[in-house]
Amino acid sequence: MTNILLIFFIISLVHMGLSKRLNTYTAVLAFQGIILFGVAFIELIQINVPNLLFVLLETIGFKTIAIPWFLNYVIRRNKITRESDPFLPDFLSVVIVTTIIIGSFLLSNAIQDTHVKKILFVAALSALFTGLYFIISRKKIITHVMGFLIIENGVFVLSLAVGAEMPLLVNIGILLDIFASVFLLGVFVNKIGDVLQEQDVDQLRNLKD
Amino acid sequence: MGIYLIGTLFIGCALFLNRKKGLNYLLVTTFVLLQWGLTIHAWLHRDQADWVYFTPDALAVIFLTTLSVISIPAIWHSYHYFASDKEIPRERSIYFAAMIILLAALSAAYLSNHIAITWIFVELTTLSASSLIYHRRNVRTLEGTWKYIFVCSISITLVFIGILLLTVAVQEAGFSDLTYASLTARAGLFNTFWLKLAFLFIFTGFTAKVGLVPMYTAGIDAKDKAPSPAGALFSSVLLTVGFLGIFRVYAIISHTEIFPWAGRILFISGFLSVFVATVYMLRVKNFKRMFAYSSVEHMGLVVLGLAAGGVGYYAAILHIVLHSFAKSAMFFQVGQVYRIYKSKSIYDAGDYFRLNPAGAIVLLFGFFIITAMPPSGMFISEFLIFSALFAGGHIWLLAAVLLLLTLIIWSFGKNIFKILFIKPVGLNEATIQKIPPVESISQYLFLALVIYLGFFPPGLFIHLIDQAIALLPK
Amino acid sequence: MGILNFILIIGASGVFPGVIIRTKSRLSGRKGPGLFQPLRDVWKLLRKGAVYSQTTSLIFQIAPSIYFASVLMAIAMIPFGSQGGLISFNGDFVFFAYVLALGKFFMIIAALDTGSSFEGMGASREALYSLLAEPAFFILMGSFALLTGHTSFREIFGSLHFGSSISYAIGVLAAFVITLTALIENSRMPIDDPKTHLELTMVHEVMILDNSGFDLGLILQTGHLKFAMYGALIVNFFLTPGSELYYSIGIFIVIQALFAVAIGIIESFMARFRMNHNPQYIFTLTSMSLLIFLGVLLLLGKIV
Amino acid sequence: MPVIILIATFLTASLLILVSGGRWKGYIAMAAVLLNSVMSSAVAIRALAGHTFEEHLYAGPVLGVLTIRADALSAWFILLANFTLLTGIGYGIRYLKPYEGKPAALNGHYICYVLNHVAMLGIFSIQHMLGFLCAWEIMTLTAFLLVIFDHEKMEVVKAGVNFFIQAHLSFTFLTVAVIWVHLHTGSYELAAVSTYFSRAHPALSFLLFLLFFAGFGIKAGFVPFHTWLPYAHPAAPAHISGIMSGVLIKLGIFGILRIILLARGGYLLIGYTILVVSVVSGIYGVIMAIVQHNVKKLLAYHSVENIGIIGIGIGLGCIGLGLKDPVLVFAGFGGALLHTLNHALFKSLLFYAAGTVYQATHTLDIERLGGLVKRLPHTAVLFLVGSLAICGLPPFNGFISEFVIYSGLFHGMAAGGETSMIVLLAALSALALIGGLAMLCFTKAFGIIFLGRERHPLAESPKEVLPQLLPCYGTVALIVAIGLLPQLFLRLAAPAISLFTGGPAAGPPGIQLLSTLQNISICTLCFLLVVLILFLIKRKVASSPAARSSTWGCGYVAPTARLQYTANSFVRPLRKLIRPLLMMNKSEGAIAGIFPGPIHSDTHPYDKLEALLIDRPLRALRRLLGGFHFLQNGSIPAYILYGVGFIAIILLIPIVTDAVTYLFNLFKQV
Repeated sequence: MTNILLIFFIISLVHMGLSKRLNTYTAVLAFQGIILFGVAFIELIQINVPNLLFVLLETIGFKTIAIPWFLNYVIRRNKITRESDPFLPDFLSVVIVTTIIIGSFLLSNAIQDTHVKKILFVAALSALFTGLYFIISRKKIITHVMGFLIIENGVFVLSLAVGAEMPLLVNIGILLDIFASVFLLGVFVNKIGDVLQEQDVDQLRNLKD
Repeated sequence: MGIYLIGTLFIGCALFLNRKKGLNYLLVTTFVLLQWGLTIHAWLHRDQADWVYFTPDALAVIFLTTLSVISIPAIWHSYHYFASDKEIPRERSIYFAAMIILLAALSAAYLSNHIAITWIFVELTTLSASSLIYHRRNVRTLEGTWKYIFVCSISITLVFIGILLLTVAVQEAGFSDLTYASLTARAGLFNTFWLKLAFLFIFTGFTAKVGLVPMYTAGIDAKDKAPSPAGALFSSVLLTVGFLGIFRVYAIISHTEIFPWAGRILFISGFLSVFVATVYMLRVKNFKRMFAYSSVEHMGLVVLGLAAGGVGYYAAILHIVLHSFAKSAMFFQVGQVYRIYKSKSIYDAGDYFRLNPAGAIVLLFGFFIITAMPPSGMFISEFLIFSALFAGGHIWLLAAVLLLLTLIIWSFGKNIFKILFIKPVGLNEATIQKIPPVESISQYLFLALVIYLGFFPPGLFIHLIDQAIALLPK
Repeated sequence: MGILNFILIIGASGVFPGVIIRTKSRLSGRKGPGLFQPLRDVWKLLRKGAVYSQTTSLIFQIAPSIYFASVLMAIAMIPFGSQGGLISFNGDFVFFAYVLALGKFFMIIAALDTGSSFEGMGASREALYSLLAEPAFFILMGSFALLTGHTSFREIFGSLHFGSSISYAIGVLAAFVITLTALIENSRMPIDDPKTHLELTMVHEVMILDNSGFDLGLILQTGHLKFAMYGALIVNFFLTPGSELYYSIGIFIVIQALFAVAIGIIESFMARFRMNHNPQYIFTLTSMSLLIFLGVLLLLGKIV
Repeated sequence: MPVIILIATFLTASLLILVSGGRWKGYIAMAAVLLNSVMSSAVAIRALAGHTFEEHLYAGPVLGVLTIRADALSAWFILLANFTLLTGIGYGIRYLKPYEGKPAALNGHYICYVLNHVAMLGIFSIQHMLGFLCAWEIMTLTAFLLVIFDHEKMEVVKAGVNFFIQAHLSFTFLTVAVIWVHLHTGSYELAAVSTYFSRAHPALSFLLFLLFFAGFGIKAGFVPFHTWLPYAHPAAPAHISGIMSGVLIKLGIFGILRIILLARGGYLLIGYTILVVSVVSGIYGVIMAIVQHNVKKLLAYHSVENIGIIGIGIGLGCIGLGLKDPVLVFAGFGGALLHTLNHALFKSLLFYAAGTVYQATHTLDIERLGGLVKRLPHTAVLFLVGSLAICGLPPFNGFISEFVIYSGLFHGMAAGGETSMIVLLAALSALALIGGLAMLCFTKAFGIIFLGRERHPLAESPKEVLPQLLPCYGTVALIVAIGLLPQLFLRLAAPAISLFTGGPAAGPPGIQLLSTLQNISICTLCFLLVVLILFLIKRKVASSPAARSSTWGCGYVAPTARLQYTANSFVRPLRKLIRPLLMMNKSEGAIAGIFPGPIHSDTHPYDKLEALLIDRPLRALRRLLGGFHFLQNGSIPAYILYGVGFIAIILLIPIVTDAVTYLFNLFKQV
C-alpha cells in the first residue's frame, strides 16, 4: 500500500516536471499532501493518538489545504501569469526529473542498510532533488517557494523513512517554524509583487559585487 | 528560562501591538533586564538542565554573556538610529519586536542542549532577522530580505536533513536521545557513513549563518541592508550561533574516526572563505559590505583554527568572541558614517577625520583592531591560530592565508583611509548633521574590551574556554 | 725622512709641466718656452687680483684653496721607498683617495656655482670620470694589500719585491694603471685636451673658466703637483728597498723626467678621444686592475 | 621602574597635549621626549659603562613577565634614537607652525611622536618576542600616522598605505619567525632564538635567519625591500622623514644585529648573504638616487645606499666571525655601528635642510630650484656639510665609518680564503664606486639647489629662524666632532662591538684601529690647518680687491637663468651608461613644422625593481582573484547551487579518487 502511494507521489513529481501552469503545481502540492497523509497514517498507525492527530494536522490541514490555498491567493493577488517560464525547455526538465528519480533509486540501493525503508528513502531523495532542481531552473519567485515546499515534503518523507521519532514538543516547534517560514515567504512574494511588475528572479539581481 | 521565553514572547507581542514611543522603550528596557536576569541565572546554574532542553554549559555562557553585553549598545544605537531620522511608530515597534525576538531566539539557541531545539531557534532567528533587514522598506532591502530568508530556509532545511541522517545513525546504534551530551558520549557507536552525511549537511546548512563558503552569500546582503545596529548583531552574535551549531556537531564527530575527514572539510571551507573574502575586499566599494566580507574572512580564520586543533581550539573561540565585540563596534560606527554621508559608497565618503573626529578615531583604531595589529587582542588569537596551523604542519596553507590577509589589509586600509582622510567630491557640508561624541563611547568601550580580553583575559574567561574545548580531543 | 720626499715632489712639480711642454714643442719642431715658464705663470697669477662673477658665492672663492690643500695632504702621504711619507698609517691610501675626492668635490660645486652652462658641463664630466676611475685605484691597492699583507703605502711599497715574471708583469701593469689615472686626474690628452679652444670639448679647463688671479694660480699649481705626485707613486715601484739614499733620489729624478717626457710624447702623437668614448676607456683601468688582482692571486698560488 | 615612568610620561604628555592650546602642544611633546630621552640615556650610558640594565615587568597572563634589558648594543641605538628624535621635534615644532589652525591633526601628530619614541625604546630593550612584536607594530602604526600628517593630499595617503602595508609584511615575516622559534623551543624569550640556532640543522637555522632578515630587511630598506622608502620619505613632514631615515630604518639594522648576536655558527653563509644584498643595495640605491629630481626622493634612495654600506660592514663582521678573525669582526661591526650613527646624523640633517628649502620654495623639484645659497645661507651650509658627510669625505663623520669598513675590507683581503677574498674585493670596489656615485649625486643636488641663479623666482623672501636652525647646528656639531675626534666615538662604541668580538671592550684589534683613527684625526686637523694658512696667504697676496662681473658666457652676453646646466643634463652621461638598469618614462612632444614651436619634454624615473618585483606580481594576483568575481552574482539559484555543489563535491571526491586508484591499479596489473 505504502509503495503504491509513494509511486503516485513520485509520479506527481514527474507531472510537476512537465506541467507548465502554476495552478497545476498548487494542485499537485495538495495532492502530495494527501498522499503524505496516507503514507504517514500507514507508517505511524501504531503510534499514540496525539502524534497521529499531529500528523493529520500537518498533512491534511497544512500541506493539503492551507498552503495551496495560500499560494493560489498569492498568485491571484499578484496577477502572476499562469506560465511557469523555466530556463530550460519542459522536455529537458522531464528528463532531468526522471534521471533524478533513477539516480536517487540507485543511490538508496547503494546504501546497504536494513534500518531505513528503501522506497521511502527513494521518494524522499527524489523529492529533495526535484525541489532543488525547481529552484535552480525556474524563473518565477513563486516557483521557488514551491520548490521549497517540495523539499519540505521530501524532508517529511525522509523523516518517515528514518522513522525519526521526535518528542511532540519538538515536532510542533518544527512544524510551526516551517509554517512560519512558508508564510513569510508568501508575504514577501506579495511585497515583491507590489514593487515589481512581473515576478522574475532576474529582477532581484541588483545586490551583487 | 521559562520566565524568560514567555516574558520575551509577551514583550514582543506588546511591542508589536502598541506604537507609543515611551512604552516601547520601557518594554525594551524590561527585556534587557530580563536578558541580564537570564545571563546571571545561567552563570549561577552552570551545567544544570533547565526546562529539560536548556543547559547553560561553558560555551553557551560565554556566548550568552557576549550577547547580553552587545545587546545594550545595540538597542541604544537603535534609539539613536530612530532619533536621527524620521521614525514611523509602526516600523519602530516592529523593529524592536523583531530585535528582541532575535535576541531571545539566539539566547535560547545558545543554551539548548538538544540538537533539534537548536534547530528550531536558529530557524526562528532567520525569521526575526528577516523583518529587521526589511526595516527600510524599499526594493533593495526587499531583495536582500528575500535572498536572506530564502537561502537561510534552504540551508536550515539542509541542517534538518542532517539531523534526520544523524537520527538514522543514532537509531541504528539503538538509541533515540538527541541531546548533545548523549550524542557525544555515544559518538563512537554510530555508523560513520550516516555521521559523515549528517555532518556534511549540518555544516553546509550552518555556513549560511556563520557566513562561510559555501552559503555565505545571503548574509552579506543582510548585513548590508539591515540598519547598522541590526547589522552589528548579525555580524557578531548571529555568526556565533551558527558557529555554535557547527562546534557542537564537530565535538560529537571528534570522538569518531571520521574526525580527520571533518577537519579537512573545515580546512577547505575556512580557506575558501578567506579566499572569497580577499576576492571581494579587493573589489567592493560599499563599506558596509566591506565589513561584511571582513566577517567572512574572520570566520574563515576561526574555522581554520578549529580545524588545526591544539591551541587552535582556544584561539578559535577567543577569536570569535573578540571579533563579535570589534565588529559590532565597527558596525555601530558605520551607522554614524552613513548618517553623515547618506551613502555607503566609498566614493561619496571621505575626510571623516575632520567631520567627526571621535568617530574617525573609532574607525581608525577599529581598523587596527580588526586587522589584528598589536595592541589588538585579536592579534593574540590570530597569532595562536597561525601557530596552530604551523604546528599542524600546514605551512603552505599558512603562507597562502598570510598572503591573502596581507591583500585584505591592503585594500581594507586603502578604503578606510580614503574615508578618513581624502576629501570627497561634491559633499555639501551644510547638510551634514553633527554627531555627538557621546555616541562613540560604546565603540571605545568595546575596542578597549577587545584589547583587555586579548592581553589580560580574566582567569574565569580562560577557564570557561578551556572547559568549552574540553569536549574536543587535545 | 718623509720631509725630503715631500720637498722632492714639490720640486718636481715645478719642473714637470715644463718638461712636458718642452717635449711637445721639440717633437713639433719648435723651440718652446723655458722649463720654468709654467711656474712663472703661476707666480704671476698668484699676485694678480681676481674677478668674481656676481652669480658666485663663497663656495667659489674657497674651493681652489681646498683643492690645493687636499693635494698637499695627499702628497704628504706618498712614501719614498721603504721610508714613508710625512704621514703614514694603516689604510692611509683610503685617506689619500678621499682627500683628493674632497678637493674635486669642491672644484665641481665651484664650477656649478658660476651658473654657467659650460662649466656645469665640465663639472658633470669631471664627476663622471673621477667616479669611474675610483674603483681601479682601490682594486689596485687591494691587490697589493693582498700581496704584501699590509695596508699602508709605506709598508706595501716597503715590502714589494719583484721575483717571478708575474710580479714584473704586475709591476708594469700597476705603473701603467697609475699613469693612466694620472692622465685622467689631470685631464690630459687622450681624455681631455688642455689646449683646445672649444669649450664644448673641454673637461677640466672649462670648469675653471671663471677662476682668475690667485685662485687660478692655485689651481694650475695643483695640477702640476698632482702630476708630480703620481710620478712619485710610480717611482715607488722602482725603488728597491734598502738601497742608499742618493741612489733612490737619482731614480726618483730619472723616473719623474721619463714620466713627463712620456706624457709629452703621448700628447703630441695622440688625438683626444670622442667624449662618449671616454667612459669605456676609463673603465679599462678597472679591468686592468682586476688583471693585477688575478696576477696577485696567481702569485700567492690561491688559484692555479 | 624607568619603564613605568616612560609610559607615565607618555600618558601625561598626551593628556596635556589634548587639553593645551595650539602653540604649547609642541613644547609639551618636546618636554616629554626630552624627559624620556634623559632617562633612557642615563640607562644607556650606564649600560655602555658595563652595567647592563635589567628589570622585569608583569604584563598580563598572555605575555607573562617581560624582561626589559638594555645591553651595550641597545644602549648604542637608544642614544642614537634619543638624539635624533630630540633634534627632530626641535626642528618639527617650527616646521609645523603653519598647521596650528588644525589642533586635531597636531594632537595626533605629537602624541604619536611621543608614543613612537617610547615604542622604539621598547623595541631596543624588550626581550620577550611577543612584547617585541607589539612594540614593533605600535612603532609602525605611530610612524604611519606621523607620515600621513599632511593627509589632504592623495599621494601622501597613498604613500602612507604603501609604507603601512610593507611594514605589515615585515611584521608578518617576524611573526612567522617567532612562531617558528616558539614551536621548537616553547619559549618566547629572545634567548630562545639562540637555543634554536644551537640545536637546529644549519640549513633550517639559515632559513630562519632569512625569515628574520626579510622581516627586518623590509624595515631597513635593503634592496629589494626598499620600495616603500622613496614614497614614504617625500610624503612625510621633513622632521618625520628625518627620524624615519635616521632611526626607523635603523630598527631593522638593530634587529639584524640582534639576531646575529643570537645566531650560533653558520656565520660565513650569513655574512656572504648580507654582503651580497648590501652591495646590491648600495649601488642600486645610489644609482636610483642620481636620477631622481625630487630632493626627498633622492635622499630616500640615499638611505638605501647607506643601509647598503652598513650592511657591508655587518656582512664583513659576520665573515670575520666565520673566519674567527677579531680584527675583521671589530672593523666590520664597528664600522656598521659607527655608520649607523653617522647616517642618522647627516641624513636627518639633510632632511631638515630639505624641509627648510621646501618651506621657502614650496617645491621639492630640483630643476625648479637654484641660487638658494644667497636666500638661505645657513641651510646651504647645513646641506653642504650633510652632503660632504654622506659622500664620506674628510673631515666629516661619514668618512670615519667608511674608513673603518675599508680597513676591515683590506685586512680581510689579506686574511681570508679565496671566496672571501673575491667577495671582499667586490665589496671593496663597490664601496669605492658608491663613494664616486654619491659624489656625483650630491654635487648635483647641492650645486643645482643652492648654487647658480634662481631658476624660478620665489614668491616671498624666505627667512631662517634660530629655533629651527639650532637642532640642525647641534647635529652639525656632532658630525664635525666625530669627524675630528673619531677615536673617542669608536671607544664609545667599543662595548657594543665587544658583544660581537666577545673579548674585552677594546681588544688588540680595537687598540690598533683606535691608533689609526688617532692618526686620521691628526691628519684632518692638519688639513684644516693647511686650508686656514692658505686663506691667510690669499688675504696677504691677493693685492688688488676682487672685482665683480657677470659669469663668462664664452662671448654670449645675455645669459638667463634657464641657460644654466640642469640637474638632468648633469647626470645625463651616467644615465646613458647605465640605461639598462633604469626605467625612464620620458614624455616628449614631437617636433613639427618648419619653425617648430616650443616643445615640452620631461622624464619620470621609475624604480625598475619595483615594477618587476611588486607591480607585476600584484597585477597578476589581482587578475587571478578578479577571475572569481562571478561568485556574488546576485542570483538565488546560484547561491543555492553553491551549497548543493559543495555537498556534492565533498561526497564525490572520495568516489572519484577511489575510481581513479582502482583504474590505476587495473592498469598496473597489465
